[in-house]
Amino acid sequence: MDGIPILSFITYAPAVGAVIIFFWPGATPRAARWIALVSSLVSLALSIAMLLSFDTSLPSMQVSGKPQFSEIHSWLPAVGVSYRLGVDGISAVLIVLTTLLSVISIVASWDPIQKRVREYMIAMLLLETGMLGVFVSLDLFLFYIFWELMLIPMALLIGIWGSANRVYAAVKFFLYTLAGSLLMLVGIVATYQAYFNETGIHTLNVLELAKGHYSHEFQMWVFAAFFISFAIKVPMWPFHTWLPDAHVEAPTAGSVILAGVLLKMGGYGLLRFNLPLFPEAARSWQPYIVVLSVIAILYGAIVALVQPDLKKLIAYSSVSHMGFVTLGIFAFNAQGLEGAMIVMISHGLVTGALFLIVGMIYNRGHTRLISRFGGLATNMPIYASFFGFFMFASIGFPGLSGFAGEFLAILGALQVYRWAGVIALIIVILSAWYMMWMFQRVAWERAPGEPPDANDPVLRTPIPDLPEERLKPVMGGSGDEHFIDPRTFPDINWKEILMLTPLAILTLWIGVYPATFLDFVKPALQAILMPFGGSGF
Amino acid sequence: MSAQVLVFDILSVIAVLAALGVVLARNPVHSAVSLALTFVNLAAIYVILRAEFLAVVQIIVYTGAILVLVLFVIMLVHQEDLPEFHGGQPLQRVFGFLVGLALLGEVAAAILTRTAVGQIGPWTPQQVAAAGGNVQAVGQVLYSGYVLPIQATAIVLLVATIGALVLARPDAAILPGVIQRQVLTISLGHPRGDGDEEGYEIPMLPSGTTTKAEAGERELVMVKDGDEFTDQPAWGDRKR
Amino acid sequence: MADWLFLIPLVPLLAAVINYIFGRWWLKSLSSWIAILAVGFSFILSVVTFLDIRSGGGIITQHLYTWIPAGNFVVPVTLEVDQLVALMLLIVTGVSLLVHIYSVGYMHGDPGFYRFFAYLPFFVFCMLMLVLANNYLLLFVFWEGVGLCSYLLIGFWYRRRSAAQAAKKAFIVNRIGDLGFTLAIMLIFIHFGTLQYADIFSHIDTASGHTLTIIALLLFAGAVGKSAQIPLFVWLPDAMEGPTPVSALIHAATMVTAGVFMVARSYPIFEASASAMEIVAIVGATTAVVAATIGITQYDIKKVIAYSTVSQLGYMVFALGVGAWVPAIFHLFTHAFFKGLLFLGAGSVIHGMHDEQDMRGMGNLKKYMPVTYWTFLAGSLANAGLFPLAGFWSKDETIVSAWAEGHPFVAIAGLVAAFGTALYMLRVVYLTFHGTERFDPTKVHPHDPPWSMKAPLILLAIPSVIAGMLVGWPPDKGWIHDFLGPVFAQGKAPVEVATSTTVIFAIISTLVVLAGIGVAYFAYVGGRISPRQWAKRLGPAYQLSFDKWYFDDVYEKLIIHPLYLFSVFMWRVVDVEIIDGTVNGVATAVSYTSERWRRAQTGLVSNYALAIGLGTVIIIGAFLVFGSSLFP
Amino acid sequence: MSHLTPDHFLFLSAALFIIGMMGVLTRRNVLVIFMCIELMMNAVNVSFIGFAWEQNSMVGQAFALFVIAIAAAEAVVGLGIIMALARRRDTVDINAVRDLRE
Amino acid sequence: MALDFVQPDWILLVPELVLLGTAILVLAGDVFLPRRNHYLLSWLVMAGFSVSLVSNLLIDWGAGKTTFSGMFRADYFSLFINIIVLSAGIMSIMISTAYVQGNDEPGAMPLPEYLVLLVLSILGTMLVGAAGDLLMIFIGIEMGSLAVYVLTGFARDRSTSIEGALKYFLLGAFATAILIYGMAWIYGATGSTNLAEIATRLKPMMTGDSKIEPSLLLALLLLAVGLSFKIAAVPFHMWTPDAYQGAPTPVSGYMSVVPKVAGFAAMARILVEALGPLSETWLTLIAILAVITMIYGNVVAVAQRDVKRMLGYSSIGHTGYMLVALAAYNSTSAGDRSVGSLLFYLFAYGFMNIGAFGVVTWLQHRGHGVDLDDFAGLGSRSPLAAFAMTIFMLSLMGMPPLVGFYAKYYVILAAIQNNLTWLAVVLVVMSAVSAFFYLRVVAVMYFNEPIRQWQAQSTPLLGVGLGLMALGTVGFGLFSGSVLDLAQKWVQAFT
Repeated sequence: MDGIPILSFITYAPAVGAVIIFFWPGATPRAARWIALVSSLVSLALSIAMLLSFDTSLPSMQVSGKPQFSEIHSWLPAVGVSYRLGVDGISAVLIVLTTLLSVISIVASWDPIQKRVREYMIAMLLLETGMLGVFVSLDLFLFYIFWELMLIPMALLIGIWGSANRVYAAVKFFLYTLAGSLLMLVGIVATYQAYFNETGIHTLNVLELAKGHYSHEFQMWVFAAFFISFAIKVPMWPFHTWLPDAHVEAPTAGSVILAGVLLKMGGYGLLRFNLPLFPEAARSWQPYIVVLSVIAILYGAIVALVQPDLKKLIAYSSVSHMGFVTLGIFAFNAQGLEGAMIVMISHGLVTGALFLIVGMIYNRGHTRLISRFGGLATNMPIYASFFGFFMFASIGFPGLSGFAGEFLAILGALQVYRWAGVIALIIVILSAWYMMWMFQRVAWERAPGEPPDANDPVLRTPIPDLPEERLKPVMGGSGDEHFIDPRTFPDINWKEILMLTPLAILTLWIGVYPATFLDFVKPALQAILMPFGGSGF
Repeated sequence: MSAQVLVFDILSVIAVLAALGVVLARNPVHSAVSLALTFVNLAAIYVILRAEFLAVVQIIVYTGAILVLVLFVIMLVHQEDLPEFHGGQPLQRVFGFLVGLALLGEVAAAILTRTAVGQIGPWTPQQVAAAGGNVQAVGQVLYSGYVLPIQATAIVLLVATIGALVLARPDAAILPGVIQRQVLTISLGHPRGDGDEEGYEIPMLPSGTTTKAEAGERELVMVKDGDEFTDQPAWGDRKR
Repeated sequence: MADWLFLIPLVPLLAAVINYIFGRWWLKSLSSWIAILAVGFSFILSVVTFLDIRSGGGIITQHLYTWIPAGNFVVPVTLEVDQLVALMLLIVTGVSLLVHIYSVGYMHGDPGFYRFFAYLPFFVFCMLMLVLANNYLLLFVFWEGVGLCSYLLIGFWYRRRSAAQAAKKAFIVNRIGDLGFTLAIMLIFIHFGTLQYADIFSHIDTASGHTLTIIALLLFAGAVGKSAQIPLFVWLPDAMEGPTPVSALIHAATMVTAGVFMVARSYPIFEASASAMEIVAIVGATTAVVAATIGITQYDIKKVIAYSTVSQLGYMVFALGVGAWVPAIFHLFTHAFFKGLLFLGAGSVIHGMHDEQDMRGMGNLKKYMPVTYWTFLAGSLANAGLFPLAGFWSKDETIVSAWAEGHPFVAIAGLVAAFGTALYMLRVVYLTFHGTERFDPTKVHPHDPPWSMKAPLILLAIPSVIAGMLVGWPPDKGWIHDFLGPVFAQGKAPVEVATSTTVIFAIISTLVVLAGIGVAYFAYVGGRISPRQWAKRLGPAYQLSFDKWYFDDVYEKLIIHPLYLFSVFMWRVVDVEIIDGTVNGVATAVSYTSERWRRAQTGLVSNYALAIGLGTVIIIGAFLVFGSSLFP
Repeated sequence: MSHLTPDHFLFLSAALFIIGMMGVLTRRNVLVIFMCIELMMNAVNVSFIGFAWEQNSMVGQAFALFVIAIAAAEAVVGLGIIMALARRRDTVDINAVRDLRE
Repeated sequence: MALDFVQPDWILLVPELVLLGTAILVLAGDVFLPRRNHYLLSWLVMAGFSVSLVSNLLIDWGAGKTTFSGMFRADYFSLFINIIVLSAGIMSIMISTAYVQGNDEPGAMPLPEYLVLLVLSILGTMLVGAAGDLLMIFIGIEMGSLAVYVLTGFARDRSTSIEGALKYFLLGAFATAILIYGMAWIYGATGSTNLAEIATRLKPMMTGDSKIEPSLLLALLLLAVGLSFKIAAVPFHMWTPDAYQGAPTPVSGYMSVVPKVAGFAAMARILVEALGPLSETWLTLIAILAVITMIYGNVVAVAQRDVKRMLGYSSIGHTGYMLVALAAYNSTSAGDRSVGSLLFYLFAYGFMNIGAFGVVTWLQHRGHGVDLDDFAGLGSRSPLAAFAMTIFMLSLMGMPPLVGFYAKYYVILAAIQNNLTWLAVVLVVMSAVSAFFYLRVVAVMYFNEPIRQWQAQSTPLLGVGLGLMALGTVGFGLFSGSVLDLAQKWVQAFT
């Protein structure tokens, strides 16, 4: 594939679609959907082709300095900025995740989005371009551009097509992430300048900058600047509060993308920038970050236990899951890093799927309140099967994608900080608890208002529902003014099955045979670990 | 030489006192007259400072043109009896006074410790005399080194002229065609100012007259304030 | 042989997948046959394997692929069969097959029929993989897998809230044990660098005793969860919400013994730590007694048998604790038959009584369902440990071993529990099958089940009666000791038990069992003892037993409710008020500042000019006073 | 009091400048404020001319000439604005003109 | 002494002369053209600006020639200022023609006079950029300012317009007095008003670690204050919101850019070129001003609901960012990005800010006001206008890949290069605050439903202008390299 700028094609294919929709005044909603689908499918196909031709036997770009599918064009030479694309295993895998979830998101918005479809699809496609750009760029400046580029379409998706409290959520999401990334901007410039002072070379090439020798104090500050930005994206406790709001208010596809890809960028950023550029600072910050990660893991789960809102519950569970990513990364050993990688991918698939699943019943019932559902397994057996499958995947059930990741992340942490691993392990109880409780109330038992089984010896409810009047202010308008009996919901249709099936297959595949996927990331992780002694490889 | 100093000092004191008069006089006309006194004194000081041409310019332009202009305006606009130093913002006055004093102190410090003196130029009194006097000397300088500023100043004056025209010309003079389409407002409620004071009443028209007849072809709208009614939304105006 | 080992678990898996995907619309009742054929196939292969092992004696392994290659953390998917595994294969596939056959009748007409026959083979798959695994992580995977099956099957009738709750409870309580198990696996990896049994056991002396104690205890924590020991046994009685065949297979015969299997599998680790062994023994003995006492007072027929299961598991565990590995497995072996039988019998009763489970609503069923009665009686007596039924041999061996290994109190606890066992088992028999009908025979027509259900009962009754004698004779030196000997060869040799001791204990335990039977007889048939009066007389003790020693209430009050309050606190106060409050507070602060500062813009030119003047004065003053170096 | 020193005119200039400034800061009549600004400009001229006198330079005088010219231009525009204001609002009280604020 | 008048190098003044000619033509057109054809004069002026822009090619800027006895300099700095103000002029004409000519304000506004004032104020700003003497700076600033005072009061039937003009004028004149007082003191201390000469005379005074002479300090600070007023730095900014709010909207757009350019050009000329030897002192001052300006402008803008006033405060904030660039001045070494980034920022600011005011104008044409509510639902009612406004707002916010981001990036680069990381941090924190109010406009446009009545109206020139500005905001970001290189040549100008 030499000579073909495949990464650019992958990245800009959605943008081209967006431009076509934008400038074609006669585009009907139907046409807009098809254009969006086709352009994102093109991107997906290209990215799969890219992944298939990715050479896992080559040493990682951090070692060889030669990224695969590299594209370099001079751009702003005076300030060291160049158009520099390239991938290693980590980004290659994440690119495919992104393109896949984008296609699924577009399909997921096919019917539910009926308002301003053209704009919606434009935002969706631009968002995809932004996300892909983040993963392919190797120039810090370019990276930052794509990084910020994602914000606007995402904020619009939440703010226009979201539910009741959407404006607050959109603005909060935007400001929160922007505030974080602006500090990163200072960090980028500072790194550039420090490297220039050391070597006299103007460059923002990540691979080049990683060769610099920065003073410890400098590293500490700049590491923090980068880290806060990524920590907000991850989102790490206590920078997580934008997430529940954003998830709850976003349309289904927005939640899928948000959980599936956007959160991964935090982890990706840590792997791509923080660790290679500032290894000494990473080591110094390690204990604090590990503490925060452990807090995030437990905190997310504990708060998720009492959420009355489906999306909020999953959002808090995301906080918990993503805690494993940071925990694993900052273990600085092979198990931790591979665990973090698996968790990222797995969380993308599983939480994405869970949001789709929630979206499906939201479309039917127009509410996200758990207490408005019940007994769905009776009239929606296929739906319940998928729900159960992904619920177990989310719990970290062995044989599904999450387990290996969480296990390895904790194993990695355990080797560094015994206590961190032990405390983080409590999650195996809590995650099962909140997920199963949700599943029980939504898919099992009976619909609200349905009389109970005559000879059901009603047991105590371990965790009672919050009283209705206390829910109201929290829920704002979750749209339960007109309650629709869940017994009338039809089972999911072929389109919805089509969305969930690839995710399910991948979840199972990674769970059963993670080696396919670990082969891709191994050289890259190995290279990242080198400044840390590369323990474990 | 001490006579020169004495004269300078006397003129200075008068100038300063007159300047104080500008600030302190209740009546703007008095202020203007005081200002004229200051200007004249300064012109005299310019003579002492070997700037005869400027002294003349000072008299002609400032006293002759600007001040007269100011006086005209004072006459044109309606003067209210503003309780200048009573009421209003006492804090503002105190602060204004203090700021002045502080700045005076700072400038005085700069003056008293001043050591940086610019290069002595070529225009000694002898040189000026050789050139034929101050006017000739100024002329030489202006028409050798200051050609561009003179042209530029001309443009500035052009700007000022156009500006004054735009601002002060009556509407009818600018765009006769447009006026008919405008709805004019006649503020009857407040003959002066737009203060919120009570006490003004909208005068009733004498019985037997119709507004239509009084207003001629124009539509008559009664409002309390000129800004209250326009035929367009009040751009940028704060709605209260 | 090794080449097709993977077929043993794989075939049930395929059956499960086929049934789940196609069962609802296409296969319908056909799904049961697919499942039975698959499990039958596995059973045949298991028999072949067993014979192979018995004759060859070698260990069969089959490497399939490498699951997780993360640095030096390599987890292969490798199947391995030794004598212990061969025996387990036999038990699992055998009991499973019978339960499958039984279920065809039992589940007939249930809307979730296909689902049932998808879950059940899937369970078989998981259970087989669990025993076949050659490393801890793979074992753990299917350890969780059987947990999943348990969850799905307990919650099979998910529309009942109690079933849903019980399923969740079972899974979560198991997870508590799994927490320890996971940690143990991680520690094993950290200390030994591998997770394969063989490699670990051959390097057991490289780890310090302290470490091994911790690992052993954490492993045991997993077993406590899965094998329903104190303090985590609370899920098992609730698990009776599931269909009765499930209770028979999963919650009696196979899954719950996985903990015992795992501890036995890890015996080198346990043997290296005396204190861990001590704790195992104490936990097991306590569980045996406590569960037995609870069983005496329950009225739900399945609950009684469930507590009996807990109690019997206690026997196995304390046998493990005293180092009596073979007796523990022996008891596991016999228990699988008679407890499976008991549950299936109970299932017959419930089936015949139209889903009535309360024994107070039964009586004199002997008349209506004789086959059930006799098989049930056989199972009960085997469970009670009456000579010469199966339970007698294995239970006696555990008690004797405890005594011989120097744990007299454990042995005594075993005897006490044996008395209780006899009492509650016969209580069940008498309340259910004897006496007078306490139901309305005009409305309820109890009857023996169809042959598909009767046959498994009979087929299980046979080994319940004779299996102990066959493999356990002579006591402590029987065939099973010979067969399993190589598995536990690495540990210290079991203490030689004098024949006299064996005999004395046999007599004592027989007397104890007879006493129990006697008490039950006088209380429920003879009428010499009034249970009601005794209950009143014992007062708090009775209440303690009736309320299951308040375990559930304590957990509810001490853990669940505080956790709920804590969660609400974390959400409402910490998350919303403090963290989000801070974030919003920043925004509010900016807005507030903005509102305050904009007032500086008064609209008065004088003020504006003053600002300019003041600014000028301050700047000039500052620079005059401080010079140009206000800051470096 | 022997010679005319730069301090003389500098103090004169400063005094006038600051009196003018105080007038700007304290007066309410727009016209008076305007006159005070003119006063400040004159004060600057005194400085320029004085410096020119001190340094035997014509630059200061030339500069002062331009200041006068520009001041005249400013006067025209300023008075134009004041006229427009007076016509529109019928007031010259600067404190009455505060529709735009905050 | 004979009159030694040297023939000036007229070629250097061609851009300025073109503008002067344009102004004269427009005045003539006022007289000879019928009123309904006055719009042709707009085209004339745009043509004049374009010709002037192109005529810059005639000049060899690299030579840094001076003419008129050093009064006028033609160097890369003045070239860049020319480019900024001329393009800003074209954009201003595009957004204002319909507004001024039409009936969008109470009372009518004469277009020819408007155009002349606009042209001449741009001419004044160009003179400031090319000034070689304090006097030229003074005259240039006055030429620009006087025109803008009048333009502010151009809607003279609306009292707020006059009020804005009055405030601007009084305070402007006050500041001018302070400015020239500073000039007088500089003259007193150095004996010259020529910028280059001042620098050469100051150099020996500042040798060693001698403390700065108080009178020089006074001069420096008075100058700084006078110029700070022009660029609206806190606390000399107070006229800004009132004048912006009062002025006719296109004028607000114009005056947010061109007078600011004049102020910054004067600042660069005076502080960097003439008072470069005193840089240690004024850098401190500029840094302080930058911090308080950024904080005040951005924070107060948060509370504004009037979009014009909000943009006024935001322009104060942007002044702060630009001051950061100036505060990063180190020396005229080739690598110093301070003034280069300042110039680029001004360039970028022209596109995005005039564009933002252009959209406000566009809305006013359609019967809307300037309140935040007037933007409600614009996203669904007129997607293109909303899209343009979004681009401008995001660019002002500093979102990549728009030009505002690049401008901010270069400023941060300059700041960090000269060890002013703390200033850069303040800058980005305040950018985050600024996102708060810029985003609110975007949010209102897209997330709210329309409230106001809609009057359909056709404003093709304005539409095209907005399109061009949006394009420029995007394009000059992505292809900022050549523009930046040109701005970076300021180093050659000042050495």
